[in-house]
Amino acid sequence: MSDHDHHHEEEGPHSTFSGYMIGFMASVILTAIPFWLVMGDVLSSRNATVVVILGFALVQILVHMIYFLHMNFHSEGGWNMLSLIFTVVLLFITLAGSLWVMYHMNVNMMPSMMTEISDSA
Amino acid sequence: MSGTLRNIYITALGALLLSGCDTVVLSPSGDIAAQQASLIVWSTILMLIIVVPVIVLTLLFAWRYRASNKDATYSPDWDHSTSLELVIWAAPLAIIIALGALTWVSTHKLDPYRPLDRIAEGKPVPADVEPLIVEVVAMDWKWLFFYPEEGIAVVNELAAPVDRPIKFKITATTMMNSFYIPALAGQIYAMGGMETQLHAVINKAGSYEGFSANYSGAGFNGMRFTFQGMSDTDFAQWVSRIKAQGEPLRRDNYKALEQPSINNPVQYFSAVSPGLYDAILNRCVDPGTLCMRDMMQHQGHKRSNTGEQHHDH
Amino acid sequence: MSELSTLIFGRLTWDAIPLHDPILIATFAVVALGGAALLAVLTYYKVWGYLWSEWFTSIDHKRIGVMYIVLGLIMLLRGFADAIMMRIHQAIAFGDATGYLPPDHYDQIFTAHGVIMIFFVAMPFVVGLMNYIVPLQIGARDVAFPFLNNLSFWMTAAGAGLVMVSLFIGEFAKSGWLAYPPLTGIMQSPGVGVDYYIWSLQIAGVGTLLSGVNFVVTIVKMRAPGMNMMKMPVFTWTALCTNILIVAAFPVLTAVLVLLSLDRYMDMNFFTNDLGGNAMMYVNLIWIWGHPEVYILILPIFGVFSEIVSTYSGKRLFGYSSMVYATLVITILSYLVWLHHFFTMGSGATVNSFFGITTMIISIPTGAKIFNWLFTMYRGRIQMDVPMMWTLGFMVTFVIGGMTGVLLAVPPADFVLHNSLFLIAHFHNVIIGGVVFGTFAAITYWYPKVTGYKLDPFWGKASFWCWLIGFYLAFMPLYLLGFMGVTRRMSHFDDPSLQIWFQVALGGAVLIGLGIACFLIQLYVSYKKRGSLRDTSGDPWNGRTLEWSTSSPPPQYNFAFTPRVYDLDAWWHMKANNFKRPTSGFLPVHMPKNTAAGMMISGISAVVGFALIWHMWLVAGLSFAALLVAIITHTFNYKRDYYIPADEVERTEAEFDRVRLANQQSEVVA
Amino acid sequence: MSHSTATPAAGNPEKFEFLVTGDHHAPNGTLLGFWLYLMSDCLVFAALFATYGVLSQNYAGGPSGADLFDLPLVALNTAFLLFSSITYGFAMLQMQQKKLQGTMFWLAITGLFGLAFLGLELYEFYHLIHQGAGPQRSAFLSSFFTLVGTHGLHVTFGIIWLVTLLVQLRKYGLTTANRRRLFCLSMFWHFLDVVWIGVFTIVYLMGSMS
Repeated sequence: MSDHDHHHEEEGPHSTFSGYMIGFMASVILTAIPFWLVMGDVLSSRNATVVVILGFALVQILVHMIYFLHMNFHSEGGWNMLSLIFTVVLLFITLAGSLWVMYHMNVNMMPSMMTEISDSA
Repeated sequence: MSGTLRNIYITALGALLLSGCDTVVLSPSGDIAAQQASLIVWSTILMLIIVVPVIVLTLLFAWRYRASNKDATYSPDWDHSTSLELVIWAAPLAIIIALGALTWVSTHKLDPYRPLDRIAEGKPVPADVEPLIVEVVAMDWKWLFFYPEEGIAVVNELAAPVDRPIKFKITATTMMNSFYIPALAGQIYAMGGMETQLHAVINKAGSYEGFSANYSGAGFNGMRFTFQGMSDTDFAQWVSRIKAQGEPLRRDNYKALEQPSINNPVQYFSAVSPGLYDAILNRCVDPGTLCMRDMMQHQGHKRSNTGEQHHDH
Repeated sequence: MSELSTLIFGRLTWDAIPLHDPILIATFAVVALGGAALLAVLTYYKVWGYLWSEWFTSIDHKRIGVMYIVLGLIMLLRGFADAIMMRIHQAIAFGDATGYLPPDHYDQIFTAHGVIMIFFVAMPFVVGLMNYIVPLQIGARDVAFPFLNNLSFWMTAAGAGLVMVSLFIGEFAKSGWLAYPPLTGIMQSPGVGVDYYIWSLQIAGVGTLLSGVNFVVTIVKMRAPGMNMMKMPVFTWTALCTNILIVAAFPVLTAVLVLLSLDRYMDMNFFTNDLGGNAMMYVNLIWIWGHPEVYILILPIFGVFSEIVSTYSGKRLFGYSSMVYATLVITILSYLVWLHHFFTMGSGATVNSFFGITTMIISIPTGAKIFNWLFTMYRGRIQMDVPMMWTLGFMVTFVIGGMTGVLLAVPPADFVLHNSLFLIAHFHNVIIGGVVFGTFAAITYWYPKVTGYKLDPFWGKASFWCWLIGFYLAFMPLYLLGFMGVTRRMSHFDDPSLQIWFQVALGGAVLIGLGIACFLIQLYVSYKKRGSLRDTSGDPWNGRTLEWSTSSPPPQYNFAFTPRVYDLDAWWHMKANNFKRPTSGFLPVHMPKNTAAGMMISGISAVVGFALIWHMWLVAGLSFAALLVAIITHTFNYKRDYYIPADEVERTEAEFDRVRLANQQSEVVA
Repeated sequence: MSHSTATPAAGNPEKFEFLVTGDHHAPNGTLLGFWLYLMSDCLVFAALFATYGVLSQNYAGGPSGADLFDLPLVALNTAFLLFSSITYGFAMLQMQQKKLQGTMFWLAITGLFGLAFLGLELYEFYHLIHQGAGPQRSAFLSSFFTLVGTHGLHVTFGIIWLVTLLVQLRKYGLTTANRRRLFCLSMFWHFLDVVWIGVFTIVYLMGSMS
């Protein structure tokens, strides 16, 4: 997108009809399958279902990022992508960190409940 | 320069610390706290290896390269030296590696949840000695201690025999407090509906201060108690004295005790209705309330494997 | 009370005015009289119009920067008043003496002290410095979003205003500065104190967040041509990292305060003891914000010291690139250490040691920075001016604070030192020794740039020595008391042997008070002597970065021509290569227009906050609607800029040249 | 090192062009700024997701997700949001072709889908509260209502913004400023989709599994 150096007017990414349609069709499919998996109780293992639907969510987020939010490595001189990567890292730290910390605290501090949970597991 | 004055001050401070008349944190009477104190001293020494040169060099350079000193070399464009940069990053790194190793080991060794394996340096816990169990409840604003084996309870007074490991199980009624006896061991938080643990041992008979270290509202200041290290016979006497002097603690008079109070005097309870501590921990002292322990089982639907659920998120 | 008046006034009644507390009444009287006197003076000299059009509605980053610093100074006086009241109270409340503050009031004071000092003193100082300096250092005419900048300032001011109001209407939180539940739950704190806490931080937090976005974009987008990332001045680098931290950390504060408000206002169960709530989650989340916050405060100050050391040593900064990498490493690592604030809460040994070790790792880049300053001084020509004295004071003090900080990062050591006065001494050691010393250094360093005259060095030195000695007297005893097992937030002591240390600490606090007084005197004396302290060159310290290439104070548009950058020390390089100021060819300058919308929106936000604090649902609803209308109306304003005509630019530049050259000649003659 | 250019040989000063003569306009930062705002918003949601993750098993004896969630309803709601995304895309395509009417038409459709989404969500909330499963019932429900409600609140503000923008488009046409605003709202709208993917996967689908 080198042309926005030339005329000041044109800002933001250029989008195409086919781009939007690909994104839309992909996200419809990527939404439908997880719903089907859960509502139809397709996979016998709960854990497998969780992993699969999380995978679908991840792919769908990527699809949205690319086709709807027009993410690439060039927009705004790469700063958009850099800030996104930084945010994802922090997202991971916040989520994984909180869950890790709080899980340990719960294990340590709610012994009565945790025994039952580990019994049943 | 500011340095001279400060050096005098630091020396004075150091002398005070060493004399250690009342720096209980650095000269405690329990083995756990003693290990923590020596950890403080060693970490400080490790860090001083780098801190002292920095302070000295700061003052030295400031003096040596003052503008009025025309003898000193002046190289206005000198701004890089790879070998120096290596030292600059490597020296703190080395210290931190040493300190990190020390931290990893000591954190695991001095984990409050870990049962003791020694009662003092070179003195392992005798095989036949079971730890004394004390159940601690931080209340608004007083401490309630249950001795389940002795069947007694005490408010704002704690005692334990010397050289016998103690296992504290700690919870709270409402506020978050921190259970801390500096002479015995480090602190740990007391929180409602949760149970923390602390393993410690007292090595010297005497009377020590215990308190809440975490601010918990209006009566926080008065949440203090005495902790007494006693010989076995004194401890037995203390228990029988409580049994003789106290009244029984039942669920009904517990409700009265639960009312907030400030600077609560010491109270003795000769007997305790069974399961009271567990009921406090599970927040079901009031008859008819569902215990937290049971809430997990009584979900509105049938779930076979709660455990798996928990690990998923 | 009738239903209507409840709807309008909520729980606000005449009882909310603390008539029972003589200290507060006296304070109120002083504030009211002082305020009335100030208003009268302003009216007498007819400066309202000037203040309104040149300052309050200004969207010039320089004016906004100054207003931030002034806000910080005013709040410093309030925060320090709280501090000295605590010190006096603790120095006398022994044995039978209960001290002069009722416990209820004392608990509010230590909470207010912490909140004010962090949010309304340190933050405005840091943001104000960045506001003034960053656009000048990168050769820009303003920030990326000038209106947002004005709005950010007024939102911060509105938050500060709410805290001040809590002094006289109702109460402030009695919970400690981070307001841990369950103590701050509605059952345990039914009053308005916690609500004041929540809403003042939320409103100020919006301002801070907007200003963070603003500065990241400014630094990323608006650098002068030629200034690539590795030619950016260190202060700008640290400002960039700080603002990234702001954008990434403040949302978590916003979220966690929302959750606490939902617990309080809608009886939800996030942090309650019952129905599945978990108070530890609050502690966890607030420290995910809280730890980066510490670095938000200290990073720009590291930048300040880098500029000062290099300027006053007459030398390039040693190890520029390792300085930059150190800053980046600190930025990332500051997100990986939050648990060290609650080692004692009972997480396992593995979790504790992980966070302990990550904390220690931060000290490596920080150590590298200290060494870099050290070797910048090495083989320099150090002018021992006041900013350099602050810097030396900082370097010596900060390493001690850093050391005690690393000590606290060792979990078993933290078990015995957490919540003790040792901890208090540690963070005052880094915040006073770092942020405060740095702010004073920065103010002294850039003062001629802002006002056109230097600060009087005598009173500056007096202030420095008072602060330095005062700091050691006030906080070294606290380290010692920490070793004696004395905890924070105590309002009364039984052990008389401790009293002497509190008295020493009080002496230190009084000395710090003298330091503040000296600083205020310095401002006054310098103003009086501004004729002889005048800086006509725009470059009084033989500076190195672009801000010194403008006149003092800089013209509204900063640079008549955008500079081109070839070297890290751009201005130094320009001077070394016989830079000549142009005298012709000026063009009209495109500038943003002033607006009152920022004040308006923030004012209404403060009303929304106040109404919510007092449960005035009707007022809250109406003012919230008004807020939306005000924002939407503002978006309909499409004409936000104007041009400064070329001949005006030419006149301004010519005048600067005339004064500068005339003065140079007179110096040569003399 | 950067200082290699610093000091040319004395006596022979290198010629440097120190000033940008002519008009220098810094590039506009609105889109980057708005993107950064979205990133910070993302972290608000991160905190809410983390809270939900920690508290999602704390039913306190009350109903769980499997008892409450109505997946067909959620699927319908997801469809509304997906449709609103593609219609916003159409609006952007119309904007690129400088067609004001078309842009406004598709924007209005987007707004209607947004309203349908909100209506359904409010219906769900009303239904849950009616069943005694309100946000006060348990920590799980508190975190559920807050997470989903915060997303809904964003959609609400998106709709208010959309309406404002429609008025502005009508009044001022597809000016540079308005096109920039359309871009920003587009990012906002698609960002809300991304958050919703997280919500329906982690909250609804994973919560409904038995």
